[in-house]
Amino acid sequence: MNSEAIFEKINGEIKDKILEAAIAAPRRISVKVERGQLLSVLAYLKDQLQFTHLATISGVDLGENFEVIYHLSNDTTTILLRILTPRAEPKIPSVCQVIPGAILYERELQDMFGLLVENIPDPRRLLLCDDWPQGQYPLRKDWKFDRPAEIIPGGK
Amino acid sequence: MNNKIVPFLPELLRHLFKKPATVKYPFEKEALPEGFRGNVVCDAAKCIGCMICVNDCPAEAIDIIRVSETEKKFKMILHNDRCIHCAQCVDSCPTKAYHMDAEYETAAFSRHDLKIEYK
Amino acid sequence: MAILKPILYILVYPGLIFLMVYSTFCEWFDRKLYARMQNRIGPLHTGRSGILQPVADIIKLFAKEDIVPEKADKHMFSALPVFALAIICTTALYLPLWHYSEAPTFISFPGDLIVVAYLLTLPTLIYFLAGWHSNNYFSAIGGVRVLTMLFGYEIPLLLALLSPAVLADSWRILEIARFFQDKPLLMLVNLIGFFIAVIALQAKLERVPFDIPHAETEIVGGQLTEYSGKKLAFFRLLGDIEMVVGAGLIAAVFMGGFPGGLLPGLAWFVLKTLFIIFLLAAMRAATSRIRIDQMINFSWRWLAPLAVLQLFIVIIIKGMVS
Amino acid sequence: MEFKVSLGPQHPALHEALSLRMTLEGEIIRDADLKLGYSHRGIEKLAEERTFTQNIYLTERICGICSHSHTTCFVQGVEQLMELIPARRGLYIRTLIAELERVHSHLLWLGVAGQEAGFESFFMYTWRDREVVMDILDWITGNRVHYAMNTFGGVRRDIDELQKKKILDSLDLLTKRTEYYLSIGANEPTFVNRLAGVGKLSREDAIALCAVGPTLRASGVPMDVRKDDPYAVYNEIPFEVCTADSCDVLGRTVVRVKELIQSYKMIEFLLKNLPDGPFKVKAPRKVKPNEVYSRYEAPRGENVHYIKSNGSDKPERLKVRAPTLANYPATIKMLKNGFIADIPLIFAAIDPCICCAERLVQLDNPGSGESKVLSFSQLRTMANDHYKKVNLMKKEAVWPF
Repeated sequence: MNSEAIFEKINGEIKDKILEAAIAAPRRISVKVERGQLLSVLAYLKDQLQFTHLATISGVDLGENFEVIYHLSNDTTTILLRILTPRAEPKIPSVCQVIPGAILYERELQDMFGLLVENIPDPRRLLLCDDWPQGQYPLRKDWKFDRPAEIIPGGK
Repeated sequence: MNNKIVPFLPELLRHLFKKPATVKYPFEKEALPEGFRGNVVCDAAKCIGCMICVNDCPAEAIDIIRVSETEKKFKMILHNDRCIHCAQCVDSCPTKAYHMDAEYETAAFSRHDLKIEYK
Repeated sequence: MAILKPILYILVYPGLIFLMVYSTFCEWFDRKLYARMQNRIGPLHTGRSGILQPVADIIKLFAKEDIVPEKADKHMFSALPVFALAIICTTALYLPLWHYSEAPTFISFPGDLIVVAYLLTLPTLIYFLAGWHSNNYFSAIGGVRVLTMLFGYEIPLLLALLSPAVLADSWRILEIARFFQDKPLLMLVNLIGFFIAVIALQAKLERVPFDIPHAETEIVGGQLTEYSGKKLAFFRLLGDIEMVVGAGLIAAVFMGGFPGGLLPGLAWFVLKTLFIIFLLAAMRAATSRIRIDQMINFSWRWLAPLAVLQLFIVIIIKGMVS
Repeated sequence: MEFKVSLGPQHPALHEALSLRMTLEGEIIRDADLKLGYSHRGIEKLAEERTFTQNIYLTERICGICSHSHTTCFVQGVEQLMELIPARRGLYIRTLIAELERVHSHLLWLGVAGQEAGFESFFMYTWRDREVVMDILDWITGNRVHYAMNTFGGVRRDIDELQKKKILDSLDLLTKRTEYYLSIGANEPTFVNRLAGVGKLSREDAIALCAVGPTLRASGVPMDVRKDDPYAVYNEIPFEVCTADSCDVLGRTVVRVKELIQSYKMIEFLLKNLPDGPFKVKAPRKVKPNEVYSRYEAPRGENVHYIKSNGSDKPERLKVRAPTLANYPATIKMLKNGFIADIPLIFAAIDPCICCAERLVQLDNPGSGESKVLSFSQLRTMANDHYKKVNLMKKEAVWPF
């Protein structure tokens, strides 16, 4: 099944669950869904269209909202399944019950963007060190790190 | 499974009487390939101070400081201690002022010794 | 003068100094062979083609900081390396390399084969104790593996050493050696036993494929993880001397001893032990480390039955010969 | 009796820092847990402050072994954003380097597998022959590890006839040696016994845990980005996706050796069909606001870059997912109920590249964001102070035996 057929199928069968769908580039379909519909759309894609491989979850800081993109692929097409979550209430549902391999990516999102992943099986920190201060999320756009001037030891 | 007994042994015994593959490095040196990316060398006479290399350098290893506003005088500092030897400056320079030499033993006792100033 | 002679025996010729010089030479030989089989150079700089490298390594270790872990049993931790070295040097005195007929070893008595086999087991026990008293997870795992392996290779080794003894009808290394020297053809009977003994010796020395107790990619340094400085140097020396003693024992029992006068006897000793070390080095180069369960399986499924088979062959041959 | 052992962050089996916490029962692992972040360098954040040109070299430094993978993945994504069609000769050379890199990475892996299993001779021989590929790469790119060949619109250096001939000559030797190593790997009983049946990962688990690369293909799933989502010139090259059904470390070894042989064929094809013409085209400096999702089959598995541009010469967001991170959940699954002796092999079988998987700046003082330079004596006092504290804690600890 090529990407056009998949696109037709998505537009036909789960039209009511998605906000919009488009073919962004060859073999790439972009699908926007509501936060609440994420799990059902994901389950549909996995069971009906064999999108079993979750490559990664990308977070993007859009200012007012965070965009979370689930990169799913099967043997012909990649779907960029995206949801928006407001900055004031950064919550996303955990997809581990549908795709168990998502756990590390969700933990990374929690570390880097401060998104609260609901029902995550393992909420510990993944990448940041244990004494990293609370409330500092490095990949948010308002987190700035001013590099201090480099001091080379043994200066003349 | 068609397991043989110690199938690796013939190869090992054959190499017992062969010349080792090791190169005794500080005493013997292998020939460098043509186009090896060693240290960056600048021909200061050709530099026009366009700052393209400063903007393109991924390691921030090139500084060009304008010495006086009226005359076209620059001071260029090449931080060889930060250089990652990618040769992007060689590609970017519009007047071909840079080239790479074949030096690869670049250790120094202090990072300050690696700085080169051109005027 | 009568007292001086034994002291010279213990300290100089078949004793400490000779052993240390020869064992470091053997380590160099082993390392060089291993390297050349892998198309490398091996030790190169210290001395002529790196011959002094093992000595340099040991001197370096003696100069290093000697750390005793806080949680370790300090007395045992410090005493074990010395004990081990003393035991293995004592074992070396039983090897008949001094002179064959009149003064073959410093001390020789009927049944010394059993004593040597027993003394060779003790360093293994000390390895276990060293691992256990280090109070470290990796050391403890390594120590337990040492003991587990002991149950694997010890019995095939004993059975293998038993068969030439049965054939020669003696428990004295010296007499076994003399027997095979008189009838060199009978050495061929023990060929299976010889290979079993070499494999078991490899296991005893904890070298690839049997370096399971101190497999560095699994449990860091195994039983020796916490050892450093002088104590580690002692253990290294122990390993080298154990290799010489093991090789000497196998050479004496299976390969017809060391005949001739003083110097030729020594020359035979060197030749035969170097041949066995060559076999050990080739085995080390040609195999990969096996798992502890596979090792036990291997020694009970293959080594032990083969050793028993060897014993049967020897008994039959003995009946035919006499 | 259960006890917990921590492997790493420094451990001889791990070539990079990573902490593996295991619950052991004798020699058997009952539970395993990973702690990452020891070599996190913040490349994703750093990339947002760099221009696209600078980012080529930044992405190259995500990994030392598969440096070409990350640049290619990044460069082909940015080329799509720029709506730039790269030069065909440039694409061929890019693919050639990618395949040479796969050869060098897989030969390296063979050696590492040998070393982890204690088979040092195998390690020495494979690494000696790997030098052949390294020399070729050195010769055509100017460096052994960081090739710096990619640029927007093609590659930075051309290949001449002499180089072509030299590569073709070396291929014969490499093919012969690879077949020899396959026969050794399949026949040496101690080695086979260490690999076969170790680290089982069923097909269902491999799919559910989103494993990638040879780990997934050894579980019988023919997923290969080069076939599924062809980039560069892979749609023009004939090759097969190599799989194995044994689902263990031996299967992963076989997959890699088969891929080596496929790669030799591909390199030969690429060199014989190298088109004439320019090897690069000129690229614009600024990029229109858009986004792209770029996939690449690195030697270790699927490599993913998500790039979002905002109209300037810097990316708005660069998300990198290196193959090793995707293989971690599967590794944990494989480790459970295995032997301690199998840890290095199972771990090596995913060909871990730990710094690939982690990408954040290490701040010396994360709270205030200050970076300090400490003198040696200061460091020593700090260490002494620290150990005084640690000693106090240690007294309360209970010895588990």
